[in-house]
Parts: sequence; C-alpha cells; structure tokens
Amino acid sequence: MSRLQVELPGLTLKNPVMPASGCFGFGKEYSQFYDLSLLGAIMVKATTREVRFGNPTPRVAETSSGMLNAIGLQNPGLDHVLQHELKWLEQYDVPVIANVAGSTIEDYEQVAEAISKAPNVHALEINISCPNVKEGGIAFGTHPDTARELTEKVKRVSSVPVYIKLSPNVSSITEMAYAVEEGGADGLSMINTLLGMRLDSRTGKPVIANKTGGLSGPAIKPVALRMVYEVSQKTTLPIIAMGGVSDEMDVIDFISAGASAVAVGTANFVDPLVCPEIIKNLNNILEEWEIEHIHDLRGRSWKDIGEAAYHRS
Amino acid sequence: MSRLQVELPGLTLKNPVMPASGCFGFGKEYSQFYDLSLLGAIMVKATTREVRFGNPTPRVAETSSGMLNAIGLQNPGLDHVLQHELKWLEQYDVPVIANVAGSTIEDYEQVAEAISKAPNVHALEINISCPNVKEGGIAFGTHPDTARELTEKVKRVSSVPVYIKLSPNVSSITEMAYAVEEGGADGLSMINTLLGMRLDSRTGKPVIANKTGGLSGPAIKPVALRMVYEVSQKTTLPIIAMGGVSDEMDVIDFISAGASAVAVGTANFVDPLVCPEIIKNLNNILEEWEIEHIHDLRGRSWKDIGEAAYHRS
Amino acid sequence: MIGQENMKIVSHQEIAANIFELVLEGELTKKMTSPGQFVHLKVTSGNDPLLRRPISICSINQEMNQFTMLYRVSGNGTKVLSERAPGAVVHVLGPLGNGFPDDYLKEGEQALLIGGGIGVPPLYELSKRLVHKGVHVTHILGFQTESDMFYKNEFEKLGETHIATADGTHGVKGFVTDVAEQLSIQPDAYFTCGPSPMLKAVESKYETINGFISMEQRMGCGIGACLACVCHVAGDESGLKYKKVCSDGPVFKSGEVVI
Amino acid sequence: MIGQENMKIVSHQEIAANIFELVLEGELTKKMTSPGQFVHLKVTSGNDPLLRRPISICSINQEMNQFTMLYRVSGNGTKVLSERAPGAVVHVLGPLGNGFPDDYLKEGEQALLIGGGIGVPPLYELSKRLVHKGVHVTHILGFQTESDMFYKNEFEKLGETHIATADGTHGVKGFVTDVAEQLSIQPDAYFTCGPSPMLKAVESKYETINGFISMEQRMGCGIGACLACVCHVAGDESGLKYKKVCSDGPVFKSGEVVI
Ligand SMILES: Cc1cc2nc3c(=O)[nH]c(=O)nc-3n(C[C@H](O)[C@H](O)[C@H](O)COP(=O)(O)OP(=O)(O)OC[C@H]3O[C@@H](n4cnc5c(N)ncnc54)[C@H](O)[C@@H]3O)c2cc1C
Ligand SMILES: Cc1cc2nc3c(=O)[nH]c(=O)nc-3n(C[C@H](O)[C@H](O)[C@H](O)COP(=O)(O)OP(=O)(O)OC[C@H]3O[C@@H](n4cnc5c(N)ncnc54)[C@H](O)[C@@H]3O)c2cc1C
Ligand SMILES: Cc1cc2nc3c(=O)[nH]c(=O)nc-3n(C[C@H](O)[C@H](O)[C@H](O)COP(=O)(O)O)c2cc1C
Ligand SMILES: Cc1cc2nc3c(=O)[nH]c(=O)nc-3n(C[C@H](O)[C@H](O)[C@H](O)COP(=O)(O)O)c2cc1C
Ligand code: FES
Ligand code: FES
Repeated sequence: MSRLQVELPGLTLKNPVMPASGCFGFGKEYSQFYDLSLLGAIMVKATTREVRFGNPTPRVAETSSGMLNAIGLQNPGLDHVLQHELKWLEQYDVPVIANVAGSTIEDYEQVAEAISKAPNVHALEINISCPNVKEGGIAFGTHPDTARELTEKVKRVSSVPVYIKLSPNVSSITEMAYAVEEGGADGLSMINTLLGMRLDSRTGKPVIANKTGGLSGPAIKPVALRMVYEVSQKTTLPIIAMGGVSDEMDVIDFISAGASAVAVGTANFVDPLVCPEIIKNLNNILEEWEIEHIHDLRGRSWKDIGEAAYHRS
Repeated sequence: MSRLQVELPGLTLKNPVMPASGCFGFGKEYSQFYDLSLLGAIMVKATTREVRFGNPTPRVAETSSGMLNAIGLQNPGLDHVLQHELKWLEQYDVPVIANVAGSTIEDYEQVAEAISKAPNVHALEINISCPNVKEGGIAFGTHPDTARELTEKVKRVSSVPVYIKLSPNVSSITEMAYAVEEGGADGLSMINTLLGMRLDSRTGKPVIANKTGGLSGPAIKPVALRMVYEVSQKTTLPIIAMGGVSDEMDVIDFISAGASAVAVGTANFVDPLVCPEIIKNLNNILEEWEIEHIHDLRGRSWKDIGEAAYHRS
Repeated sequence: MIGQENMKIVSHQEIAANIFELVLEGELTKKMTSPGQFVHLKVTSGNDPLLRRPISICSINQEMNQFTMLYRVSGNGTKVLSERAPGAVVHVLGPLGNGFPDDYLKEGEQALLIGGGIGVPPLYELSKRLVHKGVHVTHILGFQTESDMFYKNEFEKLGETHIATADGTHGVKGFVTDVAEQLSIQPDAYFTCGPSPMLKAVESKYETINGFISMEQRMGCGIGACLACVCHVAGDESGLKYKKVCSDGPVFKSGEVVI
Repeated sequence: MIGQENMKIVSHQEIAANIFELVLEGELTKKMTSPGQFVHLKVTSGNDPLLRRPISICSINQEMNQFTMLYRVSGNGTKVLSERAPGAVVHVLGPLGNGFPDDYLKEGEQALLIGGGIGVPPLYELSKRLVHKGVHVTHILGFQTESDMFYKNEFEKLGETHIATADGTHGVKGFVTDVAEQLSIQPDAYFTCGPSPMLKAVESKYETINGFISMEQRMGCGIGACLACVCHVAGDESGLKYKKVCSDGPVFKSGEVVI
C-alpha cells in the first residue's frame, strides 16, 4: 500500500486530501487547473431535494485570517445533480462524497436515498451544520437527540456509508459525536463553520445580506484541531477533518490530532492548485521523515506511539 | 456629558475602552507606558481565594491572527490582591472591575464578598468561562442552571454590581445570557476565549503544556461580534464586549452590535499603547462623523435608529 | 485559459487621491486578450488578508509583457497592496471572466463608454481597441470630486471625453447620466462600468439600444465554484436562475441580469 | 526605560544556514545599555503573524545609532522577517528585561562565556564590554554543525574561542560541556545562553562558582503583564513562587530559578 493511501468506510482514497463541500462546486471549475483524479476524493456542494437560489448577496466577507460565507445552500436540486453534475464527474477516477442537506428529516432521507445510488458516490456527508439557512441545517446539528434520529433515518435508506458533518457551534462536540455514533453513523466529518459576523464600520450594518455567516479559514484551525483531538479520543468513528487547512503541515496536524483524512475548503479560493500541491508535498515530507504510512502519525498528539511517528532529523 | 462618557451599573466610565482581564495584570507594567487614569476602567487579572501558580509552561502559542493561552489563573491570591495590587491602583482615577474566579461556588462567594468591598472596585466580573483550569471556570459557564445559581449566590454577597463573563464555547449564548439575567446579573461581559489547540507539526505534540488553550485576538472577532449582536437583542443587560479589538473601528463595530463598552485583550501585547490610542482615535472619528455620543451608535446593526447614527460623509 | 504567476511590480504610483496605478510584468500577460476581464490578486503572502482581490485589467502591453491596473485604496487589502514596492512580486490568477466585446461595433459606428469612479479603468483598454478598429468613441467619466479624477488625458487622446463630478469641481456638476442627457450623438451601443445605481440609470436611459454592463460583486473563488457572486437573471420569475459575475460576467449584455 | 520605535533596516543578510544578521537604526538604540537585554519585534504590519518576537540584542553601536541582532529562521514569524529588505521599517519595543552584569568581574579576572546555537548572540556585546574593562574572556560556542556556525571570527578577536559541533564538522565533536572539561583556565564567573539542557549542564558543571544564565520562554507581552513566561524559583518548596523571564530575566543568577 502506498504511503498516502487511506481506507475508510466506503472509501479507498489514493491520499487523505480532498476538497471540502461548497468550496469546489461539483469540480468543473477546478478541472481547468488539474486532473481531478489526483484527489483522494471530492466532497461536492450540498444537494437539496429542490433547486435553491440561496441567500441574497453579498454572501461573503473577509475577516482576519478567515472569511464569512452565507451562500445558503444554493444548488441545482437533486435531479440535476444526479443527471448532470455527478454524471460529469464519472469521467474521473475519484470517489465522490455527496453532501446532503434539507429542511426536514424527510428531505434528508429522500436526497440520501437517491444520491447514494449514483455509481460514483461512495459515501454521504450529512450536513446537519449549515449555519446559513433558516430551517434544518444547524438546528439538527446542535441537538443530540435530533442528530441521532436523523442519523438513524438516513442510515436506513442510504446504500453507502454515512458521515455526519458536525457543527462547532456547540457546548460539547463529544456529546454530538456520541449521539450520531449511537445513531449508526459510519464516520464523522468536522468541522463546519463557526457562526460569525462582520459589520461595515461606517454604516454599522452587517456586510453579509444574511447578516451572520459561517467563519472558515486559518482563523478557525485551532478550534477545529481541538475538536478533532477531543472527539477522536472518545469515539471509534473515523474522522474526515477540516478547518483552515492550507498546506501539508496542516494536514499532518489534523492527522496527529486523530483524523483519518482531511478536507481543504477556503484555501482553494486562495490557490486553485492547493490540493494537488498539498498531496505532492505531503508525500515528500513523509519520505523525508521516513514515515512509512501517513496513518503512523494518526492520533500521535494524544497516543504514545513511539519514535517511529516522530520527526527523525 | 462628553462624547465618550458611559454610564453602566456601578460604573461611570470616561470612555468605553478598558483593558481585558488577564491581559493587563494589575496595571503596573502598563503604567510605565501611560497614565492609567486615561482608561475607561481596568479589568484586572482573575483573583482566586488562594495564591495559584497556574499551568506549566509553555503557556502561549500563536495561531493565524490569534493566540492561544493557558495561563491557568495564576494570581497572588485574594489577600495579596487586596492589600497590594488594588491598593497600588488607588493612586489612579480609574474604576476597577475585579475579575473573580474559583473552583467551587463558595470560592466565588468568598472572593466576591471580600473584593467588592475594596474602595476602587466598582464592579465584579465573574469569570465562569476560563477554559484553562480543571475545576470551576468553564464548567460553570456552559450550564445555564449552574450559571444562574452562581450568579444568585454571588449577587447576594457582593456590594457592587455584578457582570457575568460568558463563554463562547456554548450552543446557545442567548440561553446562558437569559440564565444569568434571571440569576440577577447587572451586566454581561463577553466573550472569553474559544477553546483551541496548536500542535508542533514535527513532533505532533501540543505546543501548550496544558494541551488546549483559549483562543483570542482578531481571529475570534467575527464570533464575538455575532454573539454580542444576538444577546443584545434578547436581553436588557448592558454588555462589555471583547474579542479581537485592536483599533477604534473594532470598538465601533462592537458598539454597533449592541455593546455598551469594550475591552481590549491580546492587542495590548502587540502594542502596549493601544488603549490610549484607541481612545484618542475614537474621539476623533466620532467628531469627524458628527456623532454626538458614542451610544448613538449602540445597536445600530439591528436597530433602525435613523441617519444620525450613520456615517455622514 | 486561466493562468497563475508571480508577477513583478515594474511601476506603482498614486495618480489621484487614493488611486494607484500598478504595472505588472510577466508571461501571464500573453493570456490577456479581452478588455473588461479581471485578475485576482493575492496582495501579500500570509493569511491576513486571506482572500484574493478582484481588479480589472486597465491596459495591456503585449510587446513589453506588461499590463496595468488602476485601483482605489478602500480597505485593508488594497492598503497592503499599495505599500508593495517596485521589484516585489504579486501573485496573479487570471485573466478571469468575460470582457467587453470589441467586435460588436463595426468601423464608423459610434460607441458610448460610461465609467463611474473605479469603474473607469476597464474602459480604457476597450476604448483603445475600439479606436483601433475605427469605431468612434465618446467617453463619459464620473467622479466624486476633481481630486479623485484620473486618466482624463489618456481618454481624451482616444476620443471626446466628458467629465461629471458629483460636487461640480470639474466638468458637469452631477452624474454621468446628466452628461448623457446633453449629448448630441446617437450611440450604436454603450459600454459601462461603475457603481450599481449608475449602471441601473444608464440601462434605463438607453433602453432602446444594446449595451454591455460590467457588474461588481464580492467574490470568493473568482472562478465560478463558490457561488458567492451570483446575480438574478432578468425576467426570470422563478427567482431561481442565476449568473455568476466572476465567470459568466463580469460583463453582461444589457437586459441580461438584474443589476 | 522601555521605548517604542519604527526602526529602519540598514542591513540584513544571511550569515550562516538560516541565520540572519539584522542591523536596525534609530533613536531607540540610545536606551540600550545592558548586554543580554532583548527587543520585541513586530515583523510585519497586519495580524498574521500577530504577536511580537523576542530577539536578543547582539551588539550596540551608539555612535551610528544602530544595533545588531542575529536570528535563526525557525517558524513563520522569523521567515517573514527574513524577507524584509533594507529600507523597510520594523517596529521595535525595547530594550526589555535585565541583561548580563558587565561589572561583576574586575579587571584581570577571568570570564567564561558559553553559548549554544542561537543563544550565542547576546554574549557578543557582553564580551566586548568585558574585554573593554580588562576582564579576560574565554568563549565556548556550540553549534549543530559547521554550516550553522557564525561569528567565530568576531569572538576570536575578543579572546580565546573554542567551538564544539554536535557532529564534529568543526572544532571539538560534542557539546560545550565537553570543551569545558578540557579547559585549563579557572573562571571567576560564567555567563551562558542557549537551550535549556545546555544551561542545566553548565550550571551543574560549575556548581562552585557564580554564573549568569539567560533563559528562554514563549512570550506574550514581553513586559511582565501576561504571565506567559514564568519559571519556578529554585528551592521554593511551595511551588508557588515564580520569576518572569521577560521582566525579571531573561538573565538570572545561577541557582536563582529552576531551569
Ligand atoms: C470584477 C471586479 C473588478 C474590479 N475592478 C476594480 C478595479 O479595477 N479597481 C478597483 O479599485 N477596484 C476594483 N474592484 C473592486 C475591488 O475588488 C475592491 O475594491 C477590493 O477588493 C477591496 O478590497 P479591500 O481589501 O481594500 O477592501 P475590504 O473591504 O477590506 O475587503 C474585504 C473583502 O470584501 C471584498 N470587497 C470589498 N469591496 C468590494 C467591491 N467593491 N467589489 C468586490 N469585492 C469587494 C474584498 O475583495 C475582500 O474580499 C473590482 C471588483 C470586481 C468584482
Ligand atoms: C529573551 C529571548 C531572546 C531570544 N533571542 C533570540 C535571538 O537572539 N535570536 C534568535 O534567533 N532567537 C532568539 N529567541 C528565540 C526567538 O524568539 C524565536 O525563535 C522566535 O520567536 C520564533 O518565532 P517564529 O515565528 O519563527 O516561530 P514560530 O514557532 O512560528 O513562533 C510561534 C510563537 O512561538 C514563539 N516561539 C517560538 N519559538 C520560541 C523560542 N525558542 N523562544 C521563545 N518564543 C518562541 C514565537 O515568539 C511565537 O509567539 C529569543 C527568545 C527569547 C525568549
Ligand atoms: C463558500 C463556502 C461554502 C460552503 N458550503 C458548504 C456546503 O454546501 N456544505 C457543507 O457541508 N459545508 C460547506 N462549507 C463548509 C466547508 O465545507 C468547511 O467545513 C469549512 O469551510 C471549514 O473548512 P475551511 O476552513 O478549510 O474552509 C462551505 C464553506 C465555504 C467557505
Ligand atoms: C494571556 C491571557 C490571559 C487571560 N486571562 C484571563 C483572566 O484571568 N480572566 C478572564 O476573565 N479572562 C482572561 N482572558 C480572556 C480575555 O480577558 C478576553 O476575554 C479574551 O482574550 C478575548 O479578548 P481579546 O481577543 O481582545 O484578547 C485572558 C486572555 C489572555 C490572552
Ligand atoms: S466568486 Fe466564486 S463563484 Fe464567483
Ligand atoms: S511575556 Fe508576558 S509576563 Fe513575560
């Protein structure tokens, strides 16, 4: 097995690096820059049952080392995603993780059932943590009981493994992880954005039309890392981690914290080639450090796993 | 009344700008740089009943646009604070807000009762949100019932108004605000640090000896701003806001979000003169904008308070 | 094809109050073909500012491998950019989006170019090309006040140029549409870029002729992936159709999208 | 008195692998009196990197109003600093802390100066001053490998200078204490700066004489307010006593604090 190959429920990844949902569309735009088959996987944009326009603009604002977004789950709807976006992606040798969203549990069930049958969808990422929509989204992601119920129902109808995407906007991320583990989740993906806001200092009004938005980027990395560190010690579920990843050292940090794979969000906007570059550099640095497999580093922030997993030089 | 003067329970502030607790010691070091009487108030370092050494070092680590700290409430203990630190501060014409911490409710009561009698202590800030100690601290700050009870008990023994310092590490900051409002709090101070962590990428081990730490600085401003925006619409308690403030525009943002006064933490480390500079610039910009009083801007992010509160030029 | 390059600053100067002219050199220039396209700049390394900044291409010099941008210091990112000295490099992603067509009008036809404030720059390369093709160009340029004004001479060299300032310190007191009212020429098409209220006013004033309108919107990716920059499609009653300013625009045909 | 100033970079160069020599000019130099003090640098404007970086003063030139620092690029902050060109300004807070006493030894007495890696720089100004007072100085400087070595010539001009490298590529193979074992001189006091294991080894080797030890710790404020940089006081059984490296140190008397 190669140094970077990672096996997860439903997924055989060439490497543990993938674009995060909503930061990569359905891949078309980035295919202008590189061959998408280089990626470990692709987490595509959230899909809902119906087509959605999303929130009014402005939808993004910059903050110190971060950005706020309130796209509001704009997407062309389940049917279009199945017939066009996922179909188009079939030309690449890369597993797709479909991000599922909705306003009601039934919405989630319906999308999960249908989209999990697409041939290149190898896993679902259930988005119970979108801070930018009025109904559903984060409401499911901050109450353990609702999250458990949703997980159970989605699991029942899905033909592929189910990863639940956790919200960081909670008092105890571990409690949420326990709840979805009980609900039968196959894995976790974490974290979604932190709820934040920016004001125009002159007018005093919110810069984003939706008023609040989700904070992503390097600013949130310390929070994401801490949450992965906590949760990975408490559950046996594999974790796909995200939050501020922009280089190979960030990937190593999240794996050291306990993640099995890592997603790159905001950094794609800064550098469209960031994912393949991370993959290349990651391989090089592991070689330099004489680490046989990326998972030799997994959880070393809290596990005592001996010299092998440390930097040798 | 001057443009910047602010009246709050227990406090008449020359201006709404004060250093945040833990980022200014008891003022001595900064008195080398300027006259402390220029400040609106001083939020002094957390005081516990007994002297505490705090956590092992390293206690700080830098992150993108932020820093982590795990000082662990190091302080010389109640008696020493009363007899030396607060005594020393009496030479300045500036109200002190005493930050109170402890491991049990009795600890809080005892410190609150004694410290609130110091002549220059005009208000208490009850720190139920320190993420860096094993007992007390954040445990009180993430459970509404405990927070309510603690507030009631502290109120009963305090001879000055009581501000409760809220933790951002919760699912619903509004719920916490309601709880302490019910408990009889006179005001809120928010936010304390977000729980985060940094790893040494080479060894994979936490940089901070305490493993996790509290994230502060510009990185957290969007989260702090959103929380002040939410809470100020839901309670009538005045808010002293903090989180990433480093210039006068940040102060204006927090006031626009609904705060009554603003504290400056991490920015003191970057520029020891930051507080008096903010005060000067704040006055100048309000003059330029023809705003008669800083509170004409209060809450304008969500209130419709007419042209007067907008930028005129 | 979109490219990426660390390009060298060959000149960088303030040409009006808070307005900077930035000339970059590098191979990426070769890809720049259409006036009205923009580039996405990383103004400095490090995470603050984090995102790229969209800036229009103002003129292209293929022989020298250089292109020029004009920008206004408005927030933190442009401020940091303005402090970068000649010799330093700036990371450029581009050219992005679809620009103004320079073949819509034929030789001898009349073009009206209307720019407001920092919307003026992309019209410069356009005007040069139209003139080169033998199209008659008339410019109306609007600014807040005289000290904000830039490139007046440059435009005058290409064709009739009218200035409007909001405070009357130069040219006509008022807006670009006030100048338009007084124009005797009958344009065959218009090309415009500037703040939305101006674009709206221009579109409704010239309802009967075709025009090309360059839109602005806050951006994330700049390449069509993040859906930050969408606008509604004109006449779409479902409210569900959209165009992306970054990749479908920034230039749209008049009547195509909701300004 | 601590001051603050935007100081100009007059020279900036790499003098060994990843080791830079930075010379700054400005009035703040006048306040720099004691070798072993440090300054707190804001390496760039903006919020990333956010905090200041503590760097020791390596030498002071009062006539030219300049002082020199030597630093190693180890993380993001020092990397950004290393990219700043002569002519640019760096914001300096300092001088901070208490340095090495240059009057502890009298003329004719023998000083031993022991530096490890990036702990070497503060010993340079100290050595100059001791030599100026007629104190005999002997230096032991330890590096990982020859390519990391710097200022060997500079120290040799001031007194006997022994080099240890961990890999034996220059001088004695081993640690500074290995060199110390072989020394014939009997120092009247020692002065040391370097990584903690080295400081510990030096302190226990010279138990019988007095020494001055410069400590390192991650810092927040640099002025004694935040309690980031504390160390325990030697012999304190309560575990509650502390010293702040930034304002009580960085130089302590041997036996004063727990290394
Ligand atoms: C297609 C296009 C072409 C442009 N061409 C030019 C040009 O040629 N010259 C010029 O001066 N300006 C141009 N702009 C506007 C320019 O992008 C903004 O002024 C600039 O991004 C502001 O950045 P800042 O960091 O100074 O401001 P800040 O307010 O600090 O920026 C914060 C964030 O908001 C975004 N933002 C702020 N204002 C705007 C705006 N008006 N439009 C889009 N995003 C904004 C920034 O990109 C950044 O992400 C153009 C914008 C677009 C969309
Ligand atoms: C009193 C004192 C004097 C020093 N003098 C010198 C000197 O003359 N030359 C030199 O090269 N280095 C010196 N150092 C060490 C220097 O401060 C660090 O190497 C530097 O801060 C690393 O910053 P960075 O951004 O490159 O590393 P990063 O690891 O990215 O820094 C992250 C954070 O950790 C802190 N940090 C990292 N390493 C250290 C360290 N070893 N000591 C203290 N803080 C650290 C940084 O200040 C920053 O806050 C001194 C340290 C102290 C405390
Ligand atoms: C513009 C934008 C759109 C996003 N859309 C989605 C989405 O549709 N579904 C989802 O689960 N997460 C979405 N996210 C969250 C990201 O997938 C990711 O969890 C978060 O941005 C943190 O990673 P980062 O810091 O690397 O960006 C979005 C983030 C951004 C910035
Ligand atoms: C080094 C350090 C020590 C702190 N100590 C305390 C403390 O003792 N009590 C407290 O209530 N908050 C403490 N805080 C939190 C700050 O008061 C403030 O709430 C937080 O840092 C956010 O503000 P900032 O981003 O401006 O730093 C501390 C913060 C820092 C950085
Ligand atoms: S900016 Fe991302 S789609 Fe236009
Ligand atoms: S660094 Fe703040 S007390 Fe020493």
